[in-house]
Parts: sequence; C-alpha cells; structure tokens
Amino acid sequence: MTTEDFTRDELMEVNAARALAGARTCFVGIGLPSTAANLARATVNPGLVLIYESGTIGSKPTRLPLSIGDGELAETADAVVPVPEMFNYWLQGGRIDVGFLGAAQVDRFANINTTVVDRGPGKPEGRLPGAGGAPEIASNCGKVLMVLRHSTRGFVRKLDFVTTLGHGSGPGDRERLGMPGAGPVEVITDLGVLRPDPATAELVLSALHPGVTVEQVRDATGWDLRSADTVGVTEPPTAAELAALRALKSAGKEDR
Amino acid sequence: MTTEDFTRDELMEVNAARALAGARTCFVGIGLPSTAANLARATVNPGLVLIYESGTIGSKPTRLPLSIGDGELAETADAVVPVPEMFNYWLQGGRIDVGFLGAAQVDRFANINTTVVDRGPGKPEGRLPGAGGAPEIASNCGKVLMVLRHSTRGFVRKLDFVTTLGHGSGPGDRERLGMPGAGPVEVITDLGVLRPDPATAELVLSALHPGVTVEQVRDATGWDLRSADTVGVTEPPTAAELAALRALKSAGKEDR
Amino acid sequence: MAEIRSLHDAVADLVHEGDTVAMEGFTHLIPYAAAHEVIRQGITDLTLARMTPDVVYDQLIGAGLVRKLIFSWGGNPGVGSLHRFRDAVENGWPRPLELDEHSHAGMANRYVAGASRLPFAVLRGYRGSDLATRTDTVSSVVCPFTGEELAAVAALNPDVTVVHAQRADRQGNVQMWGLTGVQKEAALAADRVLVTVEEMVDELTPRPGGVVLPTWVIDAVCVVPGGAHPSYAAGYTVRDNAFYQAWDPIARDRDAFIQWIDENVRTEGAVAR
Amino acid sequence: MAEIRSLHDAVADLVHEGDTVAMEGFTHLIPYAAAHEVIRQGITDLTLARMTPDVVYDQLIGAGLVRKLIFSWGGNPGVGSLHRFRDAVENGWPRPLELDEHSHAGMANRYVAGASRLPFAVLRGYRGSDLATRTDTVSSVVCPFTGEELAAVAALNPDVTVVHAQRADRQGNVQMWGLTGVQKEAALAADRVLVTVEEMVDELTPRPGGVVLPTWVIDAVCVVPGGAHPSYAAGYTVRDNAFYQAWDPIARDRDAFIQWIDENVRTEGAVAR
Repeated sequence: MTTEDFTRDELMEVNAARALAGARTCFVGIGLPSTAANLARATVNPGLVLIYESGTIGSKPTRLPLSIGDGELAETADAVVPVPEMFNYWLQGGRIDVGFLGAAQVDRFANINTTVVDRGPGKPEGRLPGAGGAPEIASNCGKVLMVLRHSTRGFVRKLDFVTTLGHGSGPGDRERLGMPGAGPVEVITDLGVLRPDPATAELVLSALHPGVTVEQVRDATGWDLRSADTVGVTEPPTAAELAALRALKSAGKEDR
Repeated sequence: MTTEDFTRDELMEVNAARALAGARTCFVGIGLPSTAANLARATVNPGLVLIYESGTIGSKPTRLPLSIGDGELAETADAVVPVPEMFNYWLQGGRIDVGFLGAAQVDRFANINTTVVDRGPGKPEGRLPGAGGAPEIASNCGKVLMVLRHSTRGFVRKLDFVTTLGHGSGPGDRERLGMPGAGPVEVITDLGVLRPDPATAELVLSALHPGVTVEQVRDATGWDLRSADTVGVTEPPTAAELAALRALKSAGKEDR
Repeated sequence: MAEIRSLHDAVADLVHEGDTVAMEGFTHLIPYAAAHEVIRQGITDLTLARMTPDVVYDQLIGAGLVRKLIFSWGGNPGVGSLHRFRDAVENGWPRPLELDEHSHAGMANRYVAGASRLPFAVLRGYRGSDLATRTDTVSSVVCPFTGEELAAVAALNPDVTVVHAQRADRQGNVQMWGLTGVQKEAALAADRVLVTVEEMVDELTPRPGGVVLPTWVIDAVCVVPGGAHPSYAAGYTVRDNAFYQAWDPIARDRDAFIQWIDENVRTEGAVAR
Repeated sequence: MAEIRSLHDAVADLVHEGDTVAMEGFTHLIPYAAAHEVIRQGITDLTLARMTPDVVYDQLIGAGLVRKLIFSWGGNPGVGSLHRFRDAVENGWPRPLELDEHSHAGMANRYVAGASRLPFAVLRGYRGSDLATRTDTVSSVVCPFTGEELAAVAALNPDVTVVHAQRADRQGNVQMWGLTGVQKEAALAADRVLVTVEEMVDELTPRPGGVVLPTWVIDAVCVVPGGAHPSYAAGYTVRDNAFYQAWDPIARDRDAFIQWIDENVRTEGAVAR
C-alpha cells in the first residue's frame, strides 16, 4: 500500500485510534476524538468503553455521531446518567482512563486554548466555543490524548488564553495544582506524533507519519519544535483500519 | 357515636390526619406519621403527595407500610429518586409543605430528642434510633407536624439531647439559625393538641380530645403546661374516618 | 401545579423582559418551539443560561433579545461556530453580549447548587485555567477536614427554565427519557418552569431511563408536537442533522439570518416553527 | 472488571479484618447473605457504615465483629429497637461499639462526596442539633459568594461496599431497580465493590428505574438467589415482614441471639442463610 491510498487525515485518525489500544475507558470529545475512539472500537480495542459528556457510558454507535448527544449514543449505552453525575461521580471520581481532546490552540507544554484568539491590535478577540468538559477531563482522566491538524495557527508559541492546563510551565506544575491524572501523553496530528519529553514536559516530535519530513512538522509548528532522541515512523494504515474508518464515516453521512 | 366507639390512639391518628388538610406535599416519617398521612389521603386530602425518605415521591400505598422502604411505596409512586437527591433537591430544595415527625422526647419548645436518654446516675445512656431525616425535615419543610403519645417520659422539661431543633429556646432562634421553614406548628397526641404560643413559641394546650380533661394532659406533661386562651375540643372521629383508619390498619396486617 | 396552556400564553406569562432564562437540553429535547415563541413576542434583555448553547441560542442572540450568556460550550456540534454568537461577542451585532463562562463541570454543579438551594457547589476544577479570571462566579473554599483548596461555583437559579419533554399527563406531571442531561437540575433550580411536550397521555407508564417532574414543581405544560425540532425527542422524532448543517451558511450572513427568522419564526404558522 | 465468584471466595478476598464496610440498602436489596458470610468467616474489627443499620447490622454487631458504626438511624423499622446494637452501645456486649452519628442528609452527602472523590460535601443541615458535638466528621464552611455558614461533612469512602442487586450479565455489569437508595454512591465511594445478585442473565435489558453499575467499577459478582432475605429484591422476592417482627424477641435475649446465629448463620447451609 502506498501513500496515495490514504489521506493525511486518515493517517491522523488511524494513529489516534491506535493510541487507545489497551485503554478500558475513554471520555470522548466530539469531532476527531470521537472518530478516533469509534475507530478504536472497530479495530484495536473492541471492548473500549466510550463515555460522552452527554451522560452515556458504554456507547456503541454504528456510525459517527454528529453531536455528543445523538440518539444512538444513548440507545446503545450500558448506562445513561445525568450530566452532573457524569462530571462528579465518573470524571472527577477518577474512573476514566483516557480523556481524548481536540483543541484550537496548543502550546509546547500541551496546554490548550479553546476560548478566545488574539487577532491583532485594534481587532476584537476571535471567539472560540469555550471550555466544555476539557479542563476537568484533562485534570481527572488517567491520561490525556489529543488530536488536531498540524499548523502554526494550532501549535503556537504562546496561548492567547489557557482554557485547559496540560503540563503548565513544565514538570511539577500538575502535582502542585493537585491534578490527579498524568495529563497529555500524546498529541496526534496529520503529520506525526508529539510526546512530552519526560525531563522537561515539553512536546517533542517522536514519530512522523510515512512520507512526512521533520522539516514539514517544524514548519507547521509555532515554536522551535525539538525532536526526540529517536524519531520513529508510524506504521501505515492497514487495509482493515482504512476499511473500518471509511465505513464509519460513510455510515455517519447517511442523514446529513 | 360515643367515646366507647374509638380508642385514644384513634383520636390521635384521626386528628393527625386532619392536620394535613390543605397540604400539597408531606415528608412522611415512619410509624404514626405514616398512619396519619395515609389516613389523610383516604379522607381529608386525597391529593396529598406522600414523600418518603427512601426516595419515593407521590406514593399511594393501599396499606400501611411497615418500613419507609416497603415495595408498594416505590411501585405506586409518581417518581423514585436516589436518596441523596431526595435530601438535596427535594427536602433542602424547599419543595415540601409539611414534615410529619414522631419523637421520643419533646420539650416545651418542640425540640426533639431521638438520640439518647439519660437513665440516671451510674447508668449508661439509653440508646434511641438516632436522627434519621428529622433535623433537616424540621429545618426545611414549610412547617412541621408532630404526633406522639402523651406521657411525662415523652413530654419532658429538658431534653437529654437535642437531635432536632423545633423552636430552640424561643422566638427568633430559627431565624437566627437560618432555618427556612416555620418549624413545629402542632403536636398531636392521644390526649389533645398542643400548639406554640405565637408570642413565646412555647407549646400550649390548644385542644382536648373528647372526654379528656386539662388535668389529665398536665399530668402527662413533664413541664408546667399552660393552656391557650381558648382550649377547644376536637371533633369526634366520624364513622368514615374510623372506617378508613381501620381498613388501612387491617390491610397492613395481612403479611405481618 | 402545572396548568395546561397554549404556548403563546405560557411564554407571555412566564418569560419576562430581563429574566435569566435556561433552555436546557444536551442535543436532545431542546425547546426550540418555546424559544421561537420568545422571539415572536420580542421578550428582550434576557440573560440566557445553558451548558451547550447551540443553534437555538444563536437564533435568540441574533434576534437581539439577549444581553448576557452564561455557558460552557457554544458551538454547532459537529458543524462549527455559532456565527450569530460570534458576531455578537466580536462585533456587538445586533447588540453586545456579556459572557459568564465556565467549564461543563462547573456549570453542571452551578445547577446542582441551584436545585439544592445551596449558595454554591464544590468541585475539583478550573485548576490552572484562565477561566476563573473572567468571571465572578468561580471562587474557592478550603476543606475543613483536609485543608485542600477546591473550586467553588455560585449557584445558578434561573428566573425561568424551559425544557421540552416527551409527554405529560392531564395533571401536568411530565416524563422525559433518553439523554436527560441537566434538565432536572435546571428545572428545580428555577423560580418558574415551562415545559413543552410531544404528547398528552392519560397515564405516565414507567419508562426505562424515565425522569418524572411532578406537576407541583411546574408552572405550565404546553402540548407542542415536534417542539424540539431540529433537535429531537427520543421515541417521537429524530435529530434533523441536515438542518444543523444548513444553519451554518444562514447564520454566517446577517441578512440571510434576518430573512430566515422573519420567514420561519416571526411569521405566524411558519414552517420551521 | 468484575469477576464472577462464589460468595465465600469473594468475601474472603474483598472483606478484610479492620475494614470500613458499607452494606447499603434502604429496606430494599439489603445484602444479608454476604453479611452472613462475613459472620461465618469471622472477619472482625469492622467499622460498619450505613444510613439505616437494621437487623443485618444488629446481627453483625451481636456477633462481636464490629468496633464502630457510622450511621444516621438504627432501628428495626416499624418494629422497634435494635437490641444487639443497644446492648453493645449501652453495655459494651459483646464489645464496646464506637459511634459516628449523623443525620440522613449528612450521611447521604458523605457518600456523595465519597463517590465524587471530594474531601467533603456541603449542606444546610445540623442546625441547632447536638449531633455535631459528638462527631469530628461535621464541620462548617462559609460560602465565598454570600457569606452564609453551611455544614460540611467529611467524605465517606468505605474500604469495601457490599450491595445486593436484581441481576448481572456475564461480564459482571449489574442492574438494580426499585428503591435504589444510596447504593450507587456507596459503591462508587468504595475502594472495592462486592455485589450479590438474584440472577445472571445474558443481556441486561433496560428497566424502568434501572440503575446500572458497569463491570469495571465492581470487583466481584456473586449469584445468590434470595440473598437479600428477609429484605427483598423487587421483581424477585417480597419483604419478609414477619421475620423482622420475629427478630425482636430473638435479639432481646443474648442467648436466644447466639443460638439463632449458630443455627441459622454459622451452620453451613443453614435455612435462614
């Protein structure tokens, strides 16, 4: 199989799904995280328990939900709980292995902005959707995965607003703030995979997707991105992964 | 109908039920309060919404429950909610008109002890069941009714322990403590009815059951019980009230 | 006790100019019909509260009725931005929009405190976030047992909460099921409660996942079949995802938006309700 | 993930000497069989927690296994006192019993805090009551928004929570319905969770009022039909009110109690389980 056979987005989605291998429970953000989590259920982790902030535990949708409150998420769930219970007993209760988040802006310590962007002098702040569940997902899940497309607009030197703390300003910040989870452990993009350097907590390039160069990633990153000691190359998507991904997406399009 | 036709307990129960005329919702303690509340539904207040601390809202039992968690309470309810929700959203939420309580000891300000009794020097405290829902029922319901048999053991000069505040040490105490409800407005016994004097908040004799004398009540009260300006006599139970009460009680006995 | 009323009369009586209004619903059971009635009646200067303001709040904001929004995530889920919301925040069109912005966990707990008639709720939240710098409804408390500092959020008690549900009985008891989100809390936190339902039935037979709101915590019930469209009522309607996608180009353009509202909401008996 | 195990093995592995154990149930779904297994195995020095300790705790206390009770109402509902509980508190027989005593509202919120992994919960409670003078798990906090002083109760996080439920599937997902009390909170507050069920089924079809505990929050599921007797499991068994009334004279007398426990609990395969 050659690179012509799949898109950059598919590389991102397949690798995001793979990152869920071995997880028991995943708190799923809508959009790319939901695509990844549903693909994981169809491939590397059929038993993965999907948890949506709308209150569903153990959703098993057959197509990609458009919203976190689509009917199929509730109909196929093991349990549906009130939203306050979801945030208090299940998320804050520390019961969820992985939080899977998207982001508008990420900085080198995997802090996230989804609130406002600075559009320059004299211009009003650009408005983003807001925090949603992210601040407490990032704090309370065992670990956090992130998925977003690589660009200098998204990977910025300095956030315009810290909506959700990743690693703060480096090692020890999460502990100081009493955040129980390990925080972001992987950022999967359409170019490759970044992971925090264990010594500095700074995101470094740790794998490239097939056909992508280090320079391409550095050019798409707003800070001076360093590379890990070893930069691997992700495995190309298998035919089964691609088939599953495309089936999920086409099933999701029927009524849109 | 003459006094030979009913017992003192029935006088108490019928008058306790009558006290619920006009109420919309009642938080029902087990025992005598439950008898009264169910009798009220069968007589003066068919639409009365019975709420039990086990989580049932709008129970319509056909027989007297032995416990606050009998199956029929849930099966006939409009809604069953988790116990924390019951106490937080419904009771503390200020949604309940009347709290109906029993008591082991009551003092002149309608404070309640259901925790421990002093059995004299050298003897261990006598153990009572404990608070249950009473402290917050008495604080948060619109008003409180109490029902218990009249004796100097129950109506005491000084409580051995204040489990549940009624009117504290007099007017203003509830307000000072920020208690939203009006507190105890009536204590119905097998001898008559006590109500707090509006000026002092002290319980005074305001009605006698037919055939009972003021002296009898004073003798059965541990403090120097005063009488209201006018002491009435309660209406004798009607045939319909007695029939409903006895039907409820015999229906409740089938499986005991 | 709930009165069974026309939507027009219930909205006119229960939703007042300047009110704080919560129209809750987590994708499911969003009370569009009631919101459109608010637009038709031109009830203005509203503070709107909702965890996930979506297209229905975009419409109210674009219609110029909203002075403040209390929320935690404002978008058209799976589609993109709320353009009327953005236009109001970024450009003050048609009027400036004040924001009180939280996380979902914080908003959910604000409603819990409201329903519990407590002045605040406690959570382990907002840590390391700038959110608390832009609101006066997040503070902190110290645990008297452990000394841990935790976030405190102020109770949210709307003047009126509006929800849509599947059905009601003739006494006005309301039953909903499926994703019931934060609706119970939003209703119990409010001073007044207005419920639109798909259907009126003689008896509310128990349903899996069913939540019942007794008539005595509700002010008005209005029978409005399809009243959640383009949101949905599980068991009655399905989500009109195509509408949510079609909304994007309409909302991007001020004139297209005004025309849509005029034709579909302000015109009595309009198709889109 | 829950393992499907024998009651003997599950109790032996999950309930340890000195543990804080919550066996919850509000009249309904009280885990008698599991408690009797604790008595048979002689697991001692327990701190027992429960809002409404009733006959099952009377039995554990009388059997000398309990050093402390955390509770809010201890009686035989509709019948009278718990005589073994009283004998332990008043006379120290068979051993002294330490008490941590609350109101129902306080206990319920202690479990809520436990399930939420918060160190405390807030309520408007205990006002004017002497209760707070006898416990170190009630304190106060001041609302940072209004200045109101409110009660704070310490989180209750049992080492192990034991509940009975109607059924489980083969993966160990558990479903209960009817009065579900504070069982979800007690289970989610605990480090370990043991569930006895009436029945194992292939699939947990949704039920009105159903509460599901996913297998991944449970340690062991044991199939014990009738395991709530003399309490009941709605849809399977009815409450044996006669037993509760018959218990009163048994529990009044130390010898009668010992004989009852020996014959009905300590004897393997005894009738009353």
